[in-house]
Amino acid sequence: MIDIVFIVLAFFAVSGGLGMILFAQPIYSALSLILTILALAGIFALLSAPFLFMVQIILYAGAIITLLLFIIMFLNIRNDSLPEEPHKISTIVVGAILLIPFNLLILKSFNTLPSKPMHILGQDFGSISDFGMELFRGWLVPFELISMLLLAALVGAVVLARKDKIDG
Amino acid sequence: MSNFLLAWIVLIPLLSAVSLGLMYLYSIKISKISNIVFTTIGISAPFLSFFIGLSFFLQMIGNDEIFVYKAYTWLGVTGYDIDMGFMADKLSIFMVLFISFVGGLIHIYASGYMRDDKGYGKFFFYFNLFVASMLLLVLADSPIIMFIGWEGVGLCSYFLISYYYEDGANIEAGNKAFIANRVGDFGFIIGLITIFYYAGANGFDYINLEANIASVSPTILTFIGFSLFVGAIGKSAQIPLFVWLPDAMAGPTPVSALIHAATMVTAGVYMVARFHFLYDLIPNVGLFIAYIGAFSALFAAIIATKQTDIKKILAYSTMSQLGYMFIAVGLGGYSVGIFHVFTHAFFKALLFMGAGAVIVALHHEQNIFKMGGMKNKTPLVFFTMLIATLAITGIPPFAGFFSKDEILLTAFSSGQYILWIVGVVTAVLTAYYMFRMMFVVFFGKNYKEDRTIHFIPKSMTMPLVVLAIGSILAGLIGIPEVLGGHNIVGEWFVNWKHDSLHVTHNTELILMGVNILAAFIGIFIAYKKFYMYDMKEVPKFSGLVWNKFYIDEVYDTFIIQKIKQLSVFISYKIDINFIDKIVMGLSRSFIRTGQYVSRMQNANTRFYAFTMLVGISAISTYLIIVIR
Amino acid sequence: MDFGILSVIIFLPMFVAFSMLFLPLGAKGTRNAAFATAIVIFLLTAIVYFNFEVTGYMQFREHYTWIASYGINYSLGIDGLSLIILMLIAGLIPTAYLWLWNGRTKGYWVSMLLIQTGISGTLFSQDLVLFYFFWEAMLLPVFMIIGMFGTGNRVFSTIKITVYTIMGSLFMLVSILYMGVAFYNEFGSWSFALNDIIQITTLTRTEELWLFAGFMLAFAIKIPLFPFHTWLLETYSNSPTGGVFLLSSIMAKLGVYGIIRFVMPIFPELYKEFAPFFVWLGIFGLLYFGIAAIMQVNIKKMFAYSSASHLGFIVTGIFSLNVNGMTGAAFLIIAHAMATGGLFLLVGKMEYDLGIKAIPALGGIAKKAPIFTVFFAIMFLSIVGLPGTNGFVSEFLIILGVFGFNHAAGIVSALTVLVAASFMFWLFQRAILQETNNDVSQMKDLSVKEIAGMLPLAVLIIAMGIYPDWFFYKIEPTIHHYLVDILEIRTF
Amino acid sequence: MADSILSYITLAMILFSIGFLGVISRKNIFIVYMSIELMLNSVNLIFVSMGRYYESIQPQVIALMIIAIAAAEAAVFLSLIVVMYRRKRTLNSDLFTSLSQKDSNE
Repeated sequence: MIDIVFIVLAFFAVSGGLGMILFAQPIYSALSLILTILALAGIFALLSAPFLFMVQIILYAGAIITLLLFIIMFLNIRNDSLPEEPHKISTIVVGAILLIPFNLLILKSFNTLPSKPMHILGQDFGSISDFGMELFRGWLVPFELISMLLLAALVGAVVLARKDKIDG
Repeated sequence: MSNFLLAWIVLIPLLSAVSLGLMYLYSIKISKISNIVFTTIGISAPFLSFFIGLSFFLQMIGNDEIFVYKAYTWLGVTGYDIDMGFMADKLSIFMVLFISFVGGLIHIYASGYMRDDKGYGKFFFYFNLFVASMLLLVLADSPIIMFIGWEGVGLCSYFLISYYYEDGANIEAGNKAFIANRVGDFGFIIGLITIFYYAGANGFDYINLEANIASVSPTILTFIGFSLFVGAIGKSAQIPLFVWLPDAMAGPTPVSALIHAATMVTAGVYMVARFHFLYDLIPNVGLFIAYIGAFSALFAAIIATKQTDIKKILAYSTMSQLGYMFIAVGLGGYSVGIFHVFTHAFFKALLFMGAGAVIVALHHEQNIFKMGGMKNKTPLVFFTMLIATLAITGIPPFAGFFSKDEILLTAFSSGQYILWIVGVVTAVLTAYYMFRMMFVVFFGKNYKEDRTIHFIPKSMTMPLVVLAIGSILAGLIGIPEVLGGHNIVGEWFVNWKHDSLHVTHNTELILMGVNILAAFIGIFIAYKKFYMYDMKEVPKFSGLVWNKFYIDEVYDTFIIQKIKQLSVFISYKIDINFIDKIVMGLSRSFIRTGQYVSRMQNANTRFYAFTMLVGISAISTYLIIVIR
Repeated sequence: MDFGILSVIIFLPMFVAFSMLFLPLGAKGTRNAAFATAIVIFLLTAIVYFNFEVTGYMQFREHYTWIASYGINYSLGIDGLSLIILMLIAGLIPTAYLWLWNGRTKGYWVSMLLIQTGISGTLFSQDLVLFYFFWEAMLLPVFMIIGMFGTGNRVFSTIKITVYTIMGSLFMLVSILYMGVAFYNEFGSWSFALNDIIQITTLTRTEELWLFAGFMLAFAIKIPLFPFHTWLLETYSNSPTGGVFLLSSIMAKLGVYGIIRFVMPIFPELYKEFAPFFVWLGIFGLLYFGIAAIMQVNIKKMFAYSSASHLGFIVTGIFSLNVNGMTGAAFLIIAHAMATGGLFLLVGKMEYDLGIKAIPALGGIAKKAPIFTVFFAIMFLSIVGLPGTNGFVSEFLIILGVFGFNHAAGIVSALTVLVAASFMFWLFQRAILQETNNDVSQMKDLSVKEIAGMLPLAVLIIAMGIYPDWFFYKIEPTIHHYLVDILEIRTF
Repeated sequence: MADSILSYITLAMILFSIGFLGVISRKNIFIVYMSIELMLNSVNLIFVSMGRYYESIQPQVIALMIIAIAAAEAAVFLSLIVVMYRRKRTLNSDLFTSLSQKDSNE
């Protein structure tokens, strides 16, 4: 049962990814990406990470990609202003071939891990409270730093997006 | 005892030179110093040296004492020392005497000749420095110290030839002299070093060298003898390094008289005589020297017959006479050679000084075909020069006759008939060109009468008289026994190996007759051609002899220009276009690599990522293979 | 002398230089301070000289730990060879300062002071890393002085000399480090002291060859030997007077010094083995540079070639493996430094007054400036090697030494008497004596200061030619020490 | 299949490769951005699966951090895209070359 769920989710994730890099229109790519992200969220759930499952859906799909879609629409890009990409497919093929050794290497190294059952763990593992305890006990400083980073990004985004005076 | 005075023979002119030099600088920079001061100091120095030399000479009469004074260790590097030493034996004291005496006279003459010159003090500085160097050359007790003097005279010669340095040509003549001498020095210094290396085990003065020389192998000795003679060729203007001597006449006439006639050029002869212990062992080199001398004599005489510049005629005649001297010393007749050096100093200095007087009288005109009739205008000059000319021609009883006769006798008695014939032919030519000059200058009619004769001061004529007396009497110290005389020179140098003359008195007399005849033949031809010479135009000359056999041109084309081309080739072709190209090419290749690599930083992120991918792929492949 | 006199000699100029940077003194004040420093150093050097014992060994040693964990020490000392070069520095630099008296900026004087520190440090170092440190430190002020105060394409020249020299020294650095590691492997402790490094026995022949090459490359570039000389021309031609003076008269000699001080004791066998090669290379350089000098138009380039020619001769001397050649070389180091240094100062003055470096544009100087001419004549005669000047003594000894080494080489090296004469006299004719139509009216004769600076040089040149032995006796034991103890050669 | 860690890793690697291919093959700056997001996600997946494997919560925390950083990045990146699009009127990332060697020389 879980296998089937995994295969379906994996299929959606991969096809979403492929769609993302193959569509010419960014809007379609973005939608494909949402598909992938949602599929990944499901896989997170399979991996006993319910909190991340939610975060993935709410934050990633809900916020980040939505923002992306908003920007794409905001810029209102017409087809003729899209860049010409004549070598897209060939580059993908060449790149794919070049990536094979890398993938093999990673898989080979992971292959050395002893196999272990990966069934879904009980409620305790990955629950919000469990997660929160870990986050605020062991990772407090990085957490605060991330908040600073977010603040900086926010300010930076505002400054960047302000109307450019030189451009007039 | 009083040996330290030997050093003062050299030191007096040296100190005088230094003080003259400083005074001269003072006088041009700060305030003028009267010429009288320069004259007094300049002239007194050589005469003081002369008197010191004379005192040693007198002590030496009748015994074989050698005076040695070692002032200090000049160089003590290899466990034994080279001393700054002075040695007076019969040869050197003989040289000292006539150098300082003739030198002193020429100083007096120069005080008249140069009196209007702006660089009067400088001139006497060089002159005294020259005398000091020359005296050091002859008094040195080791070849290396001698070399200091040897180069010192060369340097003074350079400065004096280029004395009128405003004109580039004069300096070029000076350069030529110095470089030609340096070519000789190259040989000389090799000879020095070789002899030092092989025979200098106990010390490097002549006495030790003489003691050790026999242990050296003949090949090495030949090499040494030859190398040293190369130095003599340069200094004494023999074939093939003679080219500088005629050009050296660019200097003031007293310079030509002192340096390029009486003293410096004879240094080569002196050197060979000084190394007699060496040359005695290698007669082959001696013969070579004699042949070089003979052909130089002939060659110079031939060129002299066509010259028009009065000083150049005398220059070639000097070279010719030096050739005679080398015939003598080459054949082992050292005393004979030195005797000729001695007599030659008198009459040649006299000739130059007379020529200088004529030149001054005619407002610095040097072409003999623009002169004429000087017999009446400057009678004193005429008579003194006539004496000198007779002396050089070899008319008895003038000085040149005895010495030249002995040289030819030496050649004949050694069985070197070729040398003898060359010598006699040269004698004919000598008589011819000397009298050609005399006739044209003193009897000719080319000089335009409307020009006045420049005043010749007493200081110039008085030395002429003294030297004329010398030219008459100098020969008397070497009258051969066949004429009932007493060969003082021969006896003075009696301890030198010298083959006694294997000829009968009759042969000797016949040879004398031949010499006198040769002289008269030459005079007769000159008389026929040039007596009361009159010519409307200065003749234009051409031909091989007039152009001095194109030796200068040959040297210029085949040596000097080649070296210049090589220099350009090295500095521009090799250095700039080859070696530096490589160096700069190396650096440029870095730049180019940098530029090429920097082109990869093209701000194309995709390209960066792709490059990264290639790298990752390569590393992964490697790791897959390596990690089992 | 236990207050560290050598350290004072090294660091006093640097101290003064840095103080000058912070003190509000102008060019004049800096110059006065620099001159005072030079005089103080001269006096200190005199103290060193008179307390120097005539032996072949290191004296005035100073030793402090610098980087303890790697055995790098601040270790100083001098022997006869360093002594003469120290005398040179101490004697020549005040002269140079007197000649540079007017018209130089503060930066110029600071640079000159720093160069002096670098030179002295290089000279005294007994530790290879310390030596390397000073060797490179010496270059930085040169970089500044040429780059800021030079003429012509000065930035290019600066970069060329710096990169070229540093490239050479990097090979030396690698060699030094390699030997340090080798020492560690053999003895179990770190040391870069010269006395320790020479004890290394574990190096194979191939390794030694590479290390030898590394050292020789650094020194060959500095000297410069053929074919590493092309930086010389532009640098000499574009350097300001002070820079070219120090480069030619002192720094080039430090290359030779480096060979004697380091290469010879560390690689005695290779030194002997390659001696013929370097003798012939030196002779080749002598002729090659000498001939190249003849047709140079730029007077400084001519002297650059002339310098290179003489340095080739010096190298010939030090590789001749006998007392005569080496003593001659040591003597020529002094003689040439004095003569060429003097000449560069004179030429610098000419350039300063007239703004001309091209020989055809000169002429008639003798009339305008007789005292200048007298000094010029003395200097160039020493270069030519005329007897009675120190140039001759050294040439004679070197030829003698080389002749003892190899007769043919000795004979060829005797060509030196011709080489320098061939261009020097021609130069003297064209640039100084001969009257031309060129305007040289701006040429001034020497001032009292300049005479005061140059006179000791001229007098010494002649005195060393007339009484050379007096100058030899402090060097000779050192040379013996090198030959007998280090190269194990029987002297004569 | 879902029991093996290798399946998750394989999936992550496939997604990562797709992301990488997107970066190198596409000129559209949006898609490059999305590809990067995809790669981040695939890394997240690895983290989470390793966390599951070792039964540790920490990788999930890291994954959260990554998501937070991705959010920050999104904000900055997207505003940069807006600015650059305003300047150059294009989405072609190949034309954004103001950091190239060539330009700095000019």
